[in-house]
Order: sequence, then structure tokens, then C-alpha cells
Amino acid sequence: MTSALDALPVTQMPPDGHYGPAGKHGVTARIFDPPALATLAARHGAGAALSAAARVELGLDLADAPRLSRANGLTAIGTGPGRWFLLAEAPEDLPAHLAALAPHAAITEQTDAMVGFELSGPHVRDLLAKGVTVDLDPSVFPPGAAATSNVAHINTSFWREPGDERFVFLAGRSYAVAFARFLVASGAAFGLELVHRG
Amino acid sequence: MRYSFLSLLKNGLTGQAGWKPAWRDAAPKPAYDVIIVGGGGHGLATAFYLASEHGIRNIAVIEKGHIGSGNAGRNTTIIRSNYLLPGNEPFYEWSMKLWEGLEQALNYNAMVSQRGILNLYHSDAQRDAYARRGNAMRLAGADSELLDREGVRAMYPFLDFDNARFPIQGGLAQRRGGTARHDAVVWGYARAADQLGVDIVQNCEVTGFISEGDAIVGVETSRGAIRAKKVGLAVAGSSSRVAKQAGLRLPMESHVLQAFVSEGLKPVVDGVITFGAGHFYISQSDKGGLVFGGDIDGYNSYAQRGNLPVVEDVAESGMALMPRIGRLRLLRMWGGIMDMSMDGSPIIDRTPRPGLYLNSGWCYGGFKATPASGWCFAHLLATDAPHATGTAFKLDRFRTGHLIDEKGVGAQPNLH
Amino acid sequence: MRIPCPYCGARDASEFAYLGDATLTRPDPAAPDAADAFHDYVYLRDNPAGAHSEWWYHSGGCRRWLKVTRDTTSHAIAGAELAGGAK
Amino acid sequence: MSRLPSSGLVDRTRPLNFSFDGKNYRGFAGDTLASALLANQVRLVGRSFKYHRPRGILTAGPEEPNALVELRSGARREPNTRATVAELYDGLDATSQNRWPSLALDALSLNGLVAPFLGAGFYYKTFMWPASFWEKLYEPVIRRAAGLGRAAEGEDPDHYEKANAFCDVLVIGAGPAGLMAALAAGRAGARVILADEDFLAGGRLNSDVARIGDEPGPAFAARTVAELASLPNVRIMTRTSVFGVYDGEYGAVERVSDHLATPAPFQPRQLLWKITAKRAILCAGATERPIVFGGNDRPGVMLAGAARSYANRYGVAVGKSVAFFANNDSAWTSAFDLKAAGVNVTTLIDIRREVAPVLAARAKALGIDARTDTQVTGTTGQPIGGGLTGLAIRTAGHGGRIAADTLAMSGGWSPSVHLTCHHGGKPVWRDDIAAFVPGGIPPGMTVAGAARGTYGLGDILAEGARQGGEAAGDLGFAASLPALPPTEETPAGITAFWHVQGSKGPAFVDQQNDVTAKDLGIAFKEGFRAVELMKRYTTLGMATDQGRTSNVNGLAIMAELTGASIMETGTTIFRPPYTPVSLGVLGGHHRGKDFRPTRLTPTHAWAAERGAVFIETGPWLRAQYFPKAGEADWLTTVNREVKAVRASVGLIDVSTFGKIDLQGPDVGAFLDRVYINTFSTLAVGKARYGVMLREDGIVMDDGTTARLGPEHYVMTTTTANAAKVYQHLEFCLQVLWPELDVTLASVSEQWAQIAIAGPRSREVLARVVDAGVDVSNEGLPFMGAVERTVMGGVKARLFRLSFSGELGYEIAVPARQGEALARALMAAGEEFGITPYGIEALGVMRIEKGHVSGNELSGQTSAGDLGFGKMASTKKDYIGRVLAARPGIADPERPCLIGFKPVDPSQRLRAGAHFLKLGAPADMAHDEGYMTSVAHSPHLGHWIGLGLLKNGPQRIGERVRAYDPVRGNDFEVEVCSPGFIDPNGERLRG
Repeated sequence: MTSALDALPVTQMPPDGHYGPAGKHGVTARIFDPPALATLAARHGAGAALSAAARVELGLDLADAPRLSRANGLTAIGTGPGRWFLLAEAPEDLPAHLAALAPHAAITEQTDAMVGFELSGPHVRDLLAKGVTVDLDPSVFPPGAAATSNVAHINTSFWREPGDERFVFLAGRSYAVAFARFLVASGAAFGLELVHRG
Repeated sequence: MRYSFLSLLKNGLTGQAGWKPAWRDAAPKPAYDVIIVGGGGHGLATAFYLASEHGIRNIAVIEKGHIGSGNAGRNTTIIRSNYLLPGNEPFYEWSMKLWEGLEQALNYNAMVSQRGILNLYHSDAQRDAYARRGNAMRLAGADSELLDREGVRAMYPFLDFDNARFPIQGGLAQRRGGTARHDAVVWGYARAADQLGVDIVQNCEVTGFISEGDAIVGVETSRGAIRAKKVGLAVAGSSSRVAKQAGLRLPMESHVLQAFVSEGLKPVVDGVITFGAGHFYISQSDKGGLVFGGDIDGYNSYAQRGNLPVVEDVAESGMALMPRIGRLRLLRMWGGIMDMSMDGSPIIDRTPRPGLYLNSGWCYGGFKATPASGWCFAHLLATDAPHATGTAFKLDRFRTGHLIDEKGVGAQPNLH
Repeated sequence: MRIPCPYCGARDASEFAYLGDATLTRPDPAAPDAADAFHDYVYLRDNPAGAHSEWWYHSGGCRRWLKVTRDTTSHAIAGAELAGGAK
Repeated sequence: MSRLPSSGLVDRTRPLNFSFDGKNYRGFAGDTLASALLANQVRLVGRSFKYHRPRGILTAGPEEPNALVELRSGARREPNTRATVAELYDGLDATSQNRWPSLALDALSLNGLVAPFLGAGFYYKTFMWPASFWEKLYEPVIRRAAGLGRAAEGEDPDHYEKANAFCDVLVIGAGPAGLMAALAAGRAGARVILADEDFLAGGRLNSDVARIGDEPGPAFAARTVAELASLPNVRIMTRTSVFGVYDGEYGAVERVSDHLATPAPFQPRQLLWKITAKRAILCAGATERPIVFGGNDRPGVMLAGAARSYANRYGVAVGKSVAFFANNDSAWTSAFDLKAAGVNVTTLIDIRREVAPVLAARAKALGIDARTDTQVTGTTGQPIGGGLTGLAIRTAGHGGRIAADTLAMSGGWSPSVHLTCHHGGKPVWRDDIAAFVPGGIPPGMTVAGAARGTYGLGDILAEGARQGGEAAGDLGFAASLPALPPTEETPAGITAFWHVQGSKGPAFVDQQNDVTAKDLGIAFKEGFRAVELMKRYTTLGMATDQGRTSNVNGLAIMAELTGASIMETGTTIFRPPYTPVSLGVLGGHHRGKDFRPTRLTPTHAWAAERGAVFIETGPWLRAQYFPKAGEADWLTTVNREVKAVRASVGLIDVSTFGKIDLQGPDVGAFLDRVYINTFSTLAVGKARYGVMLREDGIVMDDGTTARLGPEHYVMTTTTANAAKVYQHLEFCLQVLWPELDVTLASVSEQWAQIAIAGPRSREVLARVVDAGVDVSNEGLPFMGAVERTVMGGVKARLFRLSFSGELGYEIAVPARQGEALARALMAAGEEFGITPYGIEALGVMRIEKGHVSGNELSGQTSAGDLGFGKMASTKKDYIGRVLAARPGIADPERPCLIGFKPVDPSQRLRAGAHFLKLGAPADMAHDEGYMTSVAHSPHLGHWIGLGLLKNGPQRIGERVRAYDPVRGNDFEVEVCSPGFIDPNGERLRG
């Protein structure tokens, strides 16, 4: 029950546009489909071999931590011990691309599983404070930091992009509208611009 | 002293000078026929029924603090007999019958108030489950009614019927359900038991058991050793701790349940309402406070306090059900330690130690059970046989597989 | 209550699922006393007032089972470790 | 008007209009409703709970027991709002409560006449005769008379939000100690949150106006706040009450919009802050106590410190003729301040024989009649409204009278220790200041200033600064303490004193709940002497003010009665919330449709476009059925859908099932341990139905699991148990059998899955698969499972499965392709009249086939109960095997799954009906089970059911009674095989 949500049905993605007081532009949310996404889970005792293979084959430093590593158009996001999301910059057959890692890891196609939300703007952390239970202060959650956590009853994985105040969230596709509603409910006070990207 | 119109009039005219203590603050004697450990509602009711129904009057109720300082004074005061399973329902219906005559039995106004309880359902499957339950209640001689959405609306038009995430489809009503004033239940049983000669010994903590061979023949306490032919435990969330002193490991975990009361208001909610799409139940006390609660916090605890996530969950559920309560204020919250058994149902049984009897496992439903729990435990202590309505509450049912699992969640106490 | 997940960092307990006593070991199902042993394993608990070793599943985070040591009288958490060690 | 000419912090350039009980008044920005009412000489503000006694304004803060109003109206009505903290805004509309017909003339004030009969515990001793009269007569009358304000009249139109904050140091209270603590920690570089419930930071500095350095208190406060505001690492949160100390976090409410008529667009009314702080410094100050004496509740009797606040902060004279009554020095300073502000202070009454000479001298200099060794023994008042007109006093045994319209009293100060007790800490009594100070303090918290019993202003500033610096230092910040300016000190002597013996008229301890000293005497006589019992028996301290002004007096009086010390008597337990918190803010935006997230299936938009009716299924919205124009009711629609499937072909989105990919060399062995049946022998390209148990031997879930490769399986779970099963599998892998090399990945969101069923389904499938994909009976046999492509290169998983009993397939494609697949299937099936169907039709068909579902997987049924006994492997161990063998679980007498049909085919079966043997009485002893699921079978033309019946499978052909009194049904049904259609499964394999 939020004035910004009153007229929006829970069954449809809120339309692109401005939510909140005219003239206020606190947060921009870009909703996107990941070009290609997979989960990578190290096989039993194969963590070291997997890291080595990732370094050799992909030039990617797979940190076993909730952090971002990025190389050659691939971003790895640590989601659990020995587990990562691998996100590609452009559409591709990720399991095929990652085939060299297959001896050391279970690779699972997830391109359609998640919807991305890229959030930026001067009030992005004020908005996120309304749902994220992780401290996002740059001293604690610097660029490149990642987390998997529940936000407003919705499980998400997210990270902070290098550079300006920019965060990317991945939410399960069935929850995409619900997550967008959280953004509208929490962001309208600061002025929220919702746009679909690609 | 009997409470009567005359005694009230006399004291009103004499500046309330003539009242006597409602119960004696007894010192422990060296020995009793029966010692009940635990001066909550269940322990005091047990003593009262032992004295009044079985003629055993050489009884002590020993309590580590003051009577009623545990869950008896920390619950949401709901009484009902809307259980599902044959092991439970006849017992709770017997309890309801005892509630219905309680004040006259005790000469104490415990404000037993049968303003009804309504369990809402929000799906066809839930409706079917409530029909099954309502029919089971009828089979046990209890009252139940299955209402549709309009039936619910007629009772509580202010619930959210139009914009709910989980629309209300109807409800299972038990008109004889309601509430009782929890403290008064404790005081009423204490006073009535005291008048039958029961010693109520406060500030007396059990520190050990006196054994002769396998048999338990008394308790060591902070006020000295007290011997007894039989010792009954009715210590709720402390069951595991006390039983451990007798070398017993119980099918039990202690969990914290929070409860809440709002500022006083003119009447809003007449009976008890429980939400079916979340953990939330609410009623309004005679003083005007909305009394409500939700789920247990879900982790082992002896701390008598909980945390914000459950508070938030309760408030979210409350607002989803009754969006007009948004501007009402929560006045107090507190926590009690629940004796969560492994199948969600109680134990009233002998233990492997002769002379030691157990009354436990009330989960977060112990208040409504108070009279029948006392009745059945007294019956067991007096006769060494279970009362007809409590035969299923065996300690060895986990070994035999005769579980009484109302919720169907298995051996996980935090889910019951 | 914030649980120090070894992988994710301190997180609110609400994003975990609780299972309870982590000192128990699943008995040998082939042992002659398996019926009794499974009864004890599934149903009997020490339920201590004080230090308690307990399973929490980080369902909202790394999806690992953690063995958490927590005081049931104060809720103070002494530590948490991943079940079975990190892969 | 009683606005003083110059003093105060209100903004006299910003007048605000407001109304109380329909009458219009004017105040200023910076006023509370209470200060504005006093400025307008409104002294009668409320009625008490029990006796409906007229009451005025006792305090100037959140401890107010009397001046409670209904603020706003209609759906925004806020009952029991303290006028003393309600910030004035233009157009504020308040109404007095708990009175009828009017505040001045309240009918229920007649209760006062029978007060001698209504002492503590009265209710417990009466209303029992006759028994039936309680609910019919007594209780309704009591309920109507009880309560205070009225709840809002409709759905709360405002919205609420929640937020999380993290900091190094949380400072609670922005008075002198808090400001210095925040300054010390903030300057050191720590992340600081400074929270104060007031709308103006400064605490008592704004009311006491003692000089600090060369400036008055308010100026010092404002300057310090300005510096704090300039520090990027410090966040100042006014209008924010920290209400609870939880494990590792603090709960706080920010009243974002309560000082406005309505919240600004898109702004919440209030915001719940959950603050994680490494350290907290409690600087909550102290609360003044009343003195208990006869008639101490009249409008015009108030706390001395409150009178001082009204004069200094709000520029309001609380009366025309003000007397003071005290046992301590602070009241004297208050009196001097009032006098200095221009208020007519006539008399200073102190119970002490002697006071500090400096105080006596100053009183004399100001022309105040100071009377020591004197007590107030009674009050007189106006006949209507009860406002104070005079005092009866007693000096060394001699009586006297004093005229006064206001009495400012002080029994001393109680440190606000509340938050220190939220983890069970018990306050400790200090005789020297006659007050409880913090005992056990929650981890990470320290206490500074008056909340710790430190009363000298210089000491308070120093303590705050020191603790702020130490907190920052502990966390690794280099702290240098702020300079401490010289302060103007006032004496703080006190002689403990609680109530005036032998005073006239009821002497109130708890003014809101009307608990008198005499009630405590009754509690004592009847044995309710432990503080918790006393509290519960008398209701002392249980009102909306949470006993802030009454608890200590109450237990001190009980201590006198019992002869125990106050420390021995102990105090009641302070629990959250520190001040009452609205339920709306605790719920945040999770209400209405946003109570919980809604999960949408990949084909939701397509189904909506086709006119589907949706139904909540756990978090999901699923298509329930697809009505066509002209169909009379849902049953007509569902019958059509079922018939269409059985006659030709239909489709349904089954994406909501849980889907888990399992990879690794040990998957087969693992599945053998979690399912009762065997999966290690499953051939690649095949699927198998499996049942898993809990360790206690009861069925947990069922579903099909397919083997896509030698080391790759995909499991499906029921919609309801998807998360539970995943968690269970992870437990098995991480805790029970870490040696197994198996990894799990939930792919529930990745794959849209659509089932097509019916004799033409193969033909439909053949049209959507890519060239070369063989879906013939040989290429994709029953229970086949393969990875192929569809719709021109779209990766797909094809399963030949059936829940409906017809030839059927499930096709999984990446979720974004789900809608396209639905459309492609519709196009491919057009010539066969392909029919979309919903979960109702699905349910009908599975019941016709005798398949179990959620109603049977109740968590109470064993594999044997559901007819899966023979599936269980005897060659291996699996979760639940051992305990499933217990006699109570393995008992052949348990109710087992079987089918039912009505003897009279026109009868409608109902799930939830219980089974009784024909002729058996309807009681629990003869209960033989219950109906779990029912459906109208269009194929058979009558209702059919599944149920659990004792010895069910042995009773086929027997008639039993389906007893359903809650719906008025009681008729005979015949036990039959649960396979109502195609019992040999020929359609499936065709």
C-alpha cells in the first residue's frame, strides 16, 4: 500500500517512466535481461583445479568470496563457497564457452532464470536501505563487493559496480515484478526513473 | 473467605480493610504425598484437582519464583477446542467444558469469555483442511461452523476482503471459544487449592531429586530437601532442565514465543480471529488492549525475549488482515519459553523413573489446556492411569510411532 | 540476531532456516539397535540452557549449512562454521 | 492567553491554527499540542480510564499519563495520542476521549461515587452470579466502558516503510550527554547515528536553559547540532524513537510525517529503522516522578520539570498562581526559572526540614514563600472540570490552606533505564539519588548522563564526551575529546519521599489506570506483594504511559508496606517498546497485495490474455481455469477442459514445480539414499517417479526425476515443497554425506515447463520440435526424458510424463521462451481444438487417475498409507526407512488411500468429510478416516473422491458414511479403486 503503487497491478511490470515528485531524480533503475548467465559450482575437492583452469582458459580470477571478478567479457560473482554466477556481456552459449571448466565444475545454464536491475543515482543507497539488510557503505561494501541476500522477501544476488554509485541486482524471473514494485515503493520518495534496457 | 455480594459490600463500606491473602505464602514441610514442581496454571490446577477430585490434600506446589510468573502470565489468553486429531480433540473439549464451569468451581472470576474464535481460510485446500477439523470437532462433541466469505464478512466487516494478497474465502468458527483472564486463572486456582489445604511454596527452586534406587522420592530445593511419594513436573519451558536432574532426556526443545498488546481502545474486535495466510491471531481484552501474537522465533531459547523479524512478520500479517489497525500502537511485547515437543502435542505420562511424572510439551497452546491438563495430570498422579481424554499423550509414542502431529511437519519443534 | 556466516558475513537470522541440535550424528542404519538409535537421534534433545551447537541453513545467502555455537540464555553467538568444510 | 512575553523556542512568527473538541485555537511552530493548549488556558484535557476523573496535563514528554487525545479523524484517527509530544501543525484537529457526552460533563464519572467498592481486584471477586450473566450482561458493559480512544474508522490511508542502517556508534538521545558523545565519536571519524524522539535536539538543554560556557543551553545545543550536521559521517535523526534493543540490532521509528496534516506525496507516514550498531551510548535522560497525595490528579497538578519546560522551551505560563511541592532541589531551580520567566510562583513546599541555604536565600530574594517540613495533604477544585483551586497543607502537624491554580510537584528523577533492561538487565537502586540506575546492560551498550544517574550538567557533558570517545577508540578511531566548557551547576539534593500519609481523597500512583495508594494496600493485604503480582493485580504501570511516572512510586509504597528495601522489592521488567509503536510502521509496505511477493509464471500474460481466472497457490498466481463466454459456472468450464484433454489435447503451465539439476558421479547413489525407490539404475534418457520421506518415516514429497546424462539428473518437486526439498538435499549432502560428489542447482526459474496431455498430444508435440527430433512411441517412450530443440533451435527438455493419465508430455524451454512455446503449442494444436486448462482441471484428472497431491501429502501420511509401500526398496537404506518401521507408522490398520463414489450419484462429495461405518455412532471412537480430495468427473458423470480409510484397500465395494456436519452432509459412499479412469494405464503408454 504505497501511493506510487496504488494503481499498478501486481501482475504486470510497472511501466517505464518517472515515479515520485516531479523534478526529483534520485534513482534510475534499468531493468535488463542478462545476455548470458550460468552457475558454476566446483566439484568435490576441485576448487583449486577450477581456479587454475579459469585463470588459464578464461583469464578470470575466481575469488572464492562474495566478490566480483571480471575479464574478457565475463563477470564472475561469488554466491557461495565454490559457487559463482558467470555473467557474459553479450549473448552467447555460456556452457559451451565454459566447457574447459566442466571437468572441475557443474555448469548450469541460468540465462533465463534471472532478471537484472541496474540501479544508480544519488539516492540509490537510500532506496536500497529500505530492503537490503547488508551494510552498503563503501567502507564495508566497496566497488566489486557482492552479496546474496533477501530483499523485501525476495532472494537476490547483487554487487556494486566499480566507479560511481551503481549496483546491479539479479532477481528470479518469477519475482521480477515484485522486485520492481519494491523499487517503486521505496524509490518514489526520492524520484525514481524506471527504464527497460535491451 | 468466600467472595460474595455480601463480602464485597462489607469491604466496600469498611475501606476494603477486611480482605485476607488470597493464598498462604507457605513454607515447605519436610514431606508431602505429592509435590508438583511448577506454580503455573497447570501445576496449580493439578494441585486443585488432586485435592478436590481425588481427596489428596497433603500437597505442595513449589515454584522457583512467584506463581504465574512463567507462561501462565505471558500468553494471549485464548481458549478453544478446535483440534484435529483424535489424540488431542477430546482432551481440549474436556478442557473447554471445565472452562465453562471454572468460575463457580473456583469462586473466582477468571473472566472466561466465550465470544468465539474464527480461523480464516484462504484457499480450497485450507477450506478442506478446516472442514476435516470442524467435522472432527463435531465427532468429539465440540461445536464448529464452517463459514463462507460472506459469513466471515458478517462477523468482521472490517477485514481486508477487497485488496488482500491471499483473499479470505471463509473461516472455521467455534462460538464457544474465546478468552480468559490469564492471571486470574492462576490466582483462582491458587486460592482454591490453598483453601483445600495445598501448600503453595514460592521462591523455591528445584536443584535436584532425591532417589531411592530408580525411584524418585523427593526433591532438593533452594529451601531444603522435601520428600514426597510422587513428584509431578509441570514446568513448561524448563522441562528439559529439570528432567535432566533426574537423568532424563526429553523429546523437547525450548523456544521463545513473543506476544503483544496494544494500547487500550474502545471495542474493535469482539472474538478471536486467526489469519490463515500468515502467523497472526488477535483478540481484545476487556480492558481494551488488542492482544495478538504470531509464530515462535524458531530457535532454541531460554531468554524470554525475541527479535524483530517475528515482530515485523506479526505486524505485516496484522496489517494484511485488518488494515485499519495501522495507527494503533503496540504497547508491550514479551517472550515466553515454550516447551516445544517433537510432534507438537503434549506429554502427560509417567517417566522411566518411578515416582516421577511429567506434564510437558504444550508448545504454544498450553493456556487453553490449563484445566484439563490439571485434571488429567491429577488423575494420573492419583491413579497411576491416564485419564480417558489424555491416553494418547504418552512419552514413548515417539518410540512407537503413535505421533500426534497436527501440523504434519514432523520432528522439528520450531515448525510446530 | 545476526549470524556470522563464514562466507557471506554477518546476516540477519531471518534469512536462515533453523534445524536445531548439531551435536547429533545420524546412526548406522544397519546396526542392530538402529531403531532405538534413530529414535534418540530424531527425537531426543539435550536442549541446554547455555552453549548450544545448532544447524542453520543460509537459504537466503550462500545456501550452506552452518554449525553455529550460540548461548540459548543470551543469544550471544560464539562462532559459526560451514558444514563439512568448504569445497 | 498565557503565553509569556519573550521566553521560549517557539517561532512566534509562525502562528498555527488548531482545534480541540471542536473549538479553534492558535499556537506557534515549535509548540506541542499540550503547550499550545496550556497557552490557551485549556487545562481539562482528558478523562481517566477507570473512574473517568477529569485530568489535565501532567508532563511535557512521552511519560504523559493523562493528556491523551484522539488526533486527526476518520481513517487517520490516532487514539491515545499524548498531547505532550504531538507536534503542532496548522489545522491540527484533536478530540478528547473516554468521555460522554462531553469532556466537562462525563456520565461515567459517576463511577467515582462507587469507587470505594471498585478497589484493586474487584472484578475477580464478582460478576459470577448467575454464571450466564458474564457474557450477556456484565462483560459487554465493562468492555464498552473500558478502553480509551476509538480506533480509526477504516483502512489506514497512509503508507509506511522500513529501512536498515549501520553505524559504528549509535547515540540514543540528543540531550547534553548525547550531543557530546556524538561529537566525540563523530570528530574521531566513526560512523555515528544520533537519534532523538523529540523534534528538537537538545533534550533538557532546551528546558533547563542552564548556561554552558558563555551561552545558554539551547544555543549550545543548536551550535553542537550544527557541527554534527556538518560531519559527513554523522547522521542526526530527530523525531526518531529507539524503542527496542534486540540481538545485534536496535529498533527505531522515525515519525517522518506526523508533524504534518497528511504526509507529502510519496512520503511514508513513519519509517521503521533497524539499526545495526557496533556500539550504543544510551543518553535517554531521566523522568520526573510525581508525589502521591490525596487529590494529586486534578487538572493543574503537574510535574515541576514540565512546568519549567513550558516556561523555558514553549514560553507558556502553566498557571496564574503556581505552588511547588517537592522533596528535592531540582524543583527549586524549576520554581526559580518560572519566576524568572515571569510566572507568578507563590509558594515552595518541601517535605525536607532543611534545604541548602543557597536555595532558601534565592527563594527569599525572588519573593517566593518557601515552606519546609511541609506536605500537601489535599486539594480543592472547581465543581465542573475539577481544576485546581487550592491546597491543604500540613507543616509540622499543623494544617493550613493555600490558594493556587497550579501545583508543580517533584518526587525526584528516575533515570530512563528502559533500554538497558531489554536483554533482561535488572536496574540497581541507589539510595543517594533515590533512583534506579542501570544494572546489567546489553552487550555493546554504555550509558551516560542522567540515564545513568549523573545529574550535574558538567558531569553529564564530560561523561557523554568520554563515552563517545571511548566507543570510537574501541573501534580503532583516534579520538580526541571535545573541550568541556564551564557549566552553571545547580544543587541536586534529595530526600526519598513517596506519599503523604493521611492525606484526603484518593491518592493516585498510576493516574491513567486510576491505581491509588489504597489499591496497593489491598494488594498487600491479599498477598499480591511480589512486584509483578502487584502490577498485574492492581494494573499499576500497565497503561499507555507504561508506568513511567508510577512504577517507582508504586514499588516504593509496596516496599514500605512489606518492610523490605526498594532493592529487595525489585522493579518490574521493562520490555520493548520504549514508547508505543504503530502497527503500521512495523508492517511497512508489506500489506494489501504487497503483503508477500507475487510470483508469476512464464505464461502469465498469455493466460491473462486468454481470460484465465487466477488463483493464489502459495506465492504463485496460477491459472485456475479458462472460462469461455456463456459458461454458467466454473464447473462447466472445468468439465469442458477435462473432456477436451481426454478427447483430444490440452495444455497447462507446470513451471511452478521445483526443478533441481543434480550433477556429479555420485548422484545416483545420492538419490538412492533420499528416495525410497532406486535411481542409480535409471537409464540415461529415462525418468522415474520417486517418493522421499522425512527421517521420521513420513512422506516429505514426490515427483519425477530424470537422468539426462551419466552424471546429470533433474529432479522435480511439488510446487509447495520446492524450497524445503532443496534445503533437505543440501543438508544430506553437506551434513550427512559430505563424501558424495554431487552438486545441486535450482533451475526452477530457468525453465518454463508446459504439459500437453491428451490423445493428440504427440501430434502437437511433433509440430513444435525441430526437424529430426523423434517423438514417436519408440523415439520418446513412456517416461522418456531427452534434451532436444524446439521452435527452431530453442533448447528444450522433453519428458513423456503424465499427471492426467492421458498420453502426455512436458516440455521445458528457457523461461523467456515459455510464452512463445504456449503460443506455438496453441497454433500446432489448433486443428485438434487444443484447450488450455487450469489447475482445477488438472486436479480433476489426477483424482480420476488416483494420483496423490498436496491434500494427501499432508505430512501425516506414510508411504504405506498412500499405496507406495511396494515402491520402497528393501535392498538399501534411505532417509526415513528405519523409523517408518515403527509399529505406529507401519500399522496396517492405519487409514490408507482409496477411492470413493457416492451411492446416490447426484450427491456432491466434499473433502474433509469423515468416514464412519454404517450404523456406527458419530463419535471420535468410530472415526475411520476422511476424504482428502474430491472432483466432479465429467467422464463418469458424478463426483468422485480420494480418501484415507482404515484398511481402505481391503474394503472395496463396502459402503461407508461420509459424515460432514459442518456442511450439513451425511450420506453413503462406496469404497472403490482409486483409479477411476484407465486403471491399467493403456492411454499413457499408447
